[in-house]
Amino acid sequence: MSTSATIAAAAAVEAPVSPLARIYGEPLVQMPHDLYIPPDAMAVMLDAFEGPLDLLLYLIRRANVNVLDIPMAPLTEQYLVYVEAMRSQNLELAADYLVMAAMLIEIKSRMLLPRPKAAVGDDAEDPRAELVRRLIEYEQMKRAAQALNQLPQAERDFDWVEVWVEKTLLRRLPEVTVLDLQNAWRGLLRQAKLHARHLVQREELSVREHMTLILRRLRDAGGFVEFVDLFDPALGAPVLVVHFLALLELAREHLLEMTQMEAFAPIYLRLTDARGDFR
Amino acid sequence: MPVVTSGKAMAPPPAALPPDTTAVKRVLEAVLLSTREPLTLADLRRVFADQVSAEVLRGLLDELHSEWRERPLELLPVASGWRFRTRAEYMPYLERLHPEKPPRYSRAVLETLAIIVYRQPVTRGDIEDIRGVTVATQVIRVLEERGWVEVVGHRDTPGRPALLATTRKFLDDLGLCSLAELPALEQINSTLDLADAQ
Amino acid sequence: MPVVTSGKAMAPPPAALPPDTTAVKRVLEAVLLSTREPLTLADLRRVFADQVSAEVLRGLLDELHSEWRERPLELLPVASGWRFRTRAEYMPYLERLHPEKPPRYSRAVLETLAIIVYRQPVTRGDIEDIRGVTVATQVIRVLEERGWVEVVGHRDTPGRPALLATTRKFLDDLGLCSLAELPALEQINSTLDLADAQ
Repeated sequence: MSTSATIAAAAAVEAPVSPLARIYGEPLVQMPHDLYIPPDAMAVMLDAFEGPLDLLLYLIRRANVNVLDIPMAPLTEQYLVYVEAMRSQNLELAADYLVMAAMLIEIKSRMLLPRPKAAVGDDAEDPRAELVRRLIEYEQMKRAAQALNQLPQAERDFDWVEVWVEKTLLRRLPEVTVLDLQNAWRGLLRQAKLHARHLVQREELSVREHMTLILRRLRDAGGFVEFVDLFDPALGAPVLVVHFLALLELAREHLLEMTQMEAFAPIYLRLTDARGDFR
Repeated sequence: MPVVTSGKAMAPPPAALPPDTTAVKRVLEAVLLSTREPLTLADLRRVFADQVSAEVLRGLLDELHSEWRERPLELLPVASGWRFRTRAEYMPYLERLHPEKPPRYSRAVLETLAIIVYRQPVTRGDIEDIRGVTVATQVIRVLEERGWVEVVGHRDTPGRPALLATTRKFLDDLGLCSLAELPALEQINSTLDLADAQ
Repeated sequence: MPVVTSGKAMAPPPAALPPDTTAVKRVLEAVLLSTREPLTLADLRRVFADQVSAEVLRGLLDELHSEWRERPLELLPVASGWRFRTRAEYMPYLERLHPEKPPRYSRAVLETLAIIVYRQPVTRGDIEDIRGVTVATQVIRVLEERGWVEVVGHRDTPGRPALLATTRKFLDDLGLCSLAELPALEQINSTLDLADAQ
């Protein structure tokens, strides 16, 4: 077998003299020196391989052989040397390694048998086919794992950015709707039975709004305002009337003071509390 | 995309002071932008393996503060160190991503507001008469601080109590043009009567 | 400091497209820098009350990406959206602040991950077939706890084994938008040369 010569050369297996040991019935003549591992390094070596496929790939690589044409005899021999070495170190040998050993021996045996002749044009199934398929797939995944590990990875190669957000910067204010106001008012009425005493009309609300407008106007003026200046004819008669009613209501409530020096003289208004106002 | 190849390429930076301060500032930015907690000057010195003095760092932090002036984040010294934070004006946008339920006013505040709305101008005494309970100063203050209620005058009675009324802002915030747009009280009263009749 | 005080100011910003795109970009920066989760275009549209189109936003995100080119952070689209991250060259400085060592995975974990990535959905049995060894429960758990791998179903065979697949977070953490961006599987040369072994 010329291919086996390749791997044998690479592994520097010397011509058999006398077996050192028998491993799975195979005579071991000499520890292949590239495979010899000092006993105390064995534990480290065990960790170095991820399993039987990884170990096989290592052996094939060292021999620089074509994975599609694996020389089964030397490969099996080297594999068994390694496994036996592991066992002799009393290391807990994973069953996976032994399963692979059995598979290798089986393939090797089948290689020795004459191949069954398949139909014309069909390739006979090579006993190594399944092993080769598995080796190639494992090799592919092993390299994919290395490639994945080279990608930048969160927390190892970069951090995500998250800047402090101070929630208190956003003062959330309660929202009030017209409905809330109605409900509050309804609650008040129910509670105080006010609806008898305060029969309020829509117009009255307008009057109240205008009372506020006039008060604010007088407050901002800070002193006397002429009566006619409080009215804007452009707003139309209904508004003027409501405005006037508001004025009367304010006078009735003594909230403003009206003065007129003589008949037909200008009427002046000011807030009652503006008298002697120091503000 | 430049692929970082391994932990190998990540070797620690040179221990000596990086030659130009721009590089130091970039590192400060990277560190401060990716850390939520404030970083003390001691932390930041540690980032540079204590090869950059606290004085230099303080100066660079001030420069960074200025450089970020026009940007959406601000670099601020807080009690426990320096940190970036999002400027207040961007909060409403952030809020849209995680909307929270707005708080509610208490019944006391809502009733007081309703009374001011419908009976304005009113004194605190008026409000107390209607509600039948004392009105806490705090309640009125909440409404004043909100800019919804203001003093528009004083009643000419002993103590010259302040007259409270609603403001233009109140109408704006409720989307109203005038108080006249509020449902008339008589309507409320009638629905109340109806409800009571049930 | 401008404090946003009223409900009004909280109200949605002008409904129309803000006049200048710079303002929109500043908002995008503020939002992206202060959110830990990646933000999708839909999230970002929500930030602008759906008044800015996805196309405009995409263009502005690209501009932002370029604007940050010289800076210590980079803005990237990942599987679940856009997100800022620190550039790899700043990691050694950042690591000085965080004494906890970042996770570095064993070959067993990495190979298991690779098989899940490229062969998903797979059962633990599938992984064991490919690797030729028993897969420790711990190995799968490490990946699940990182949030990179999850059970997406069960194969309808005896024992109904769980089917494992990668998550969106896995893509995010590797800065990828989709599995298609992953390096293609290498074609294994049938002749393995010695150089590989080194």
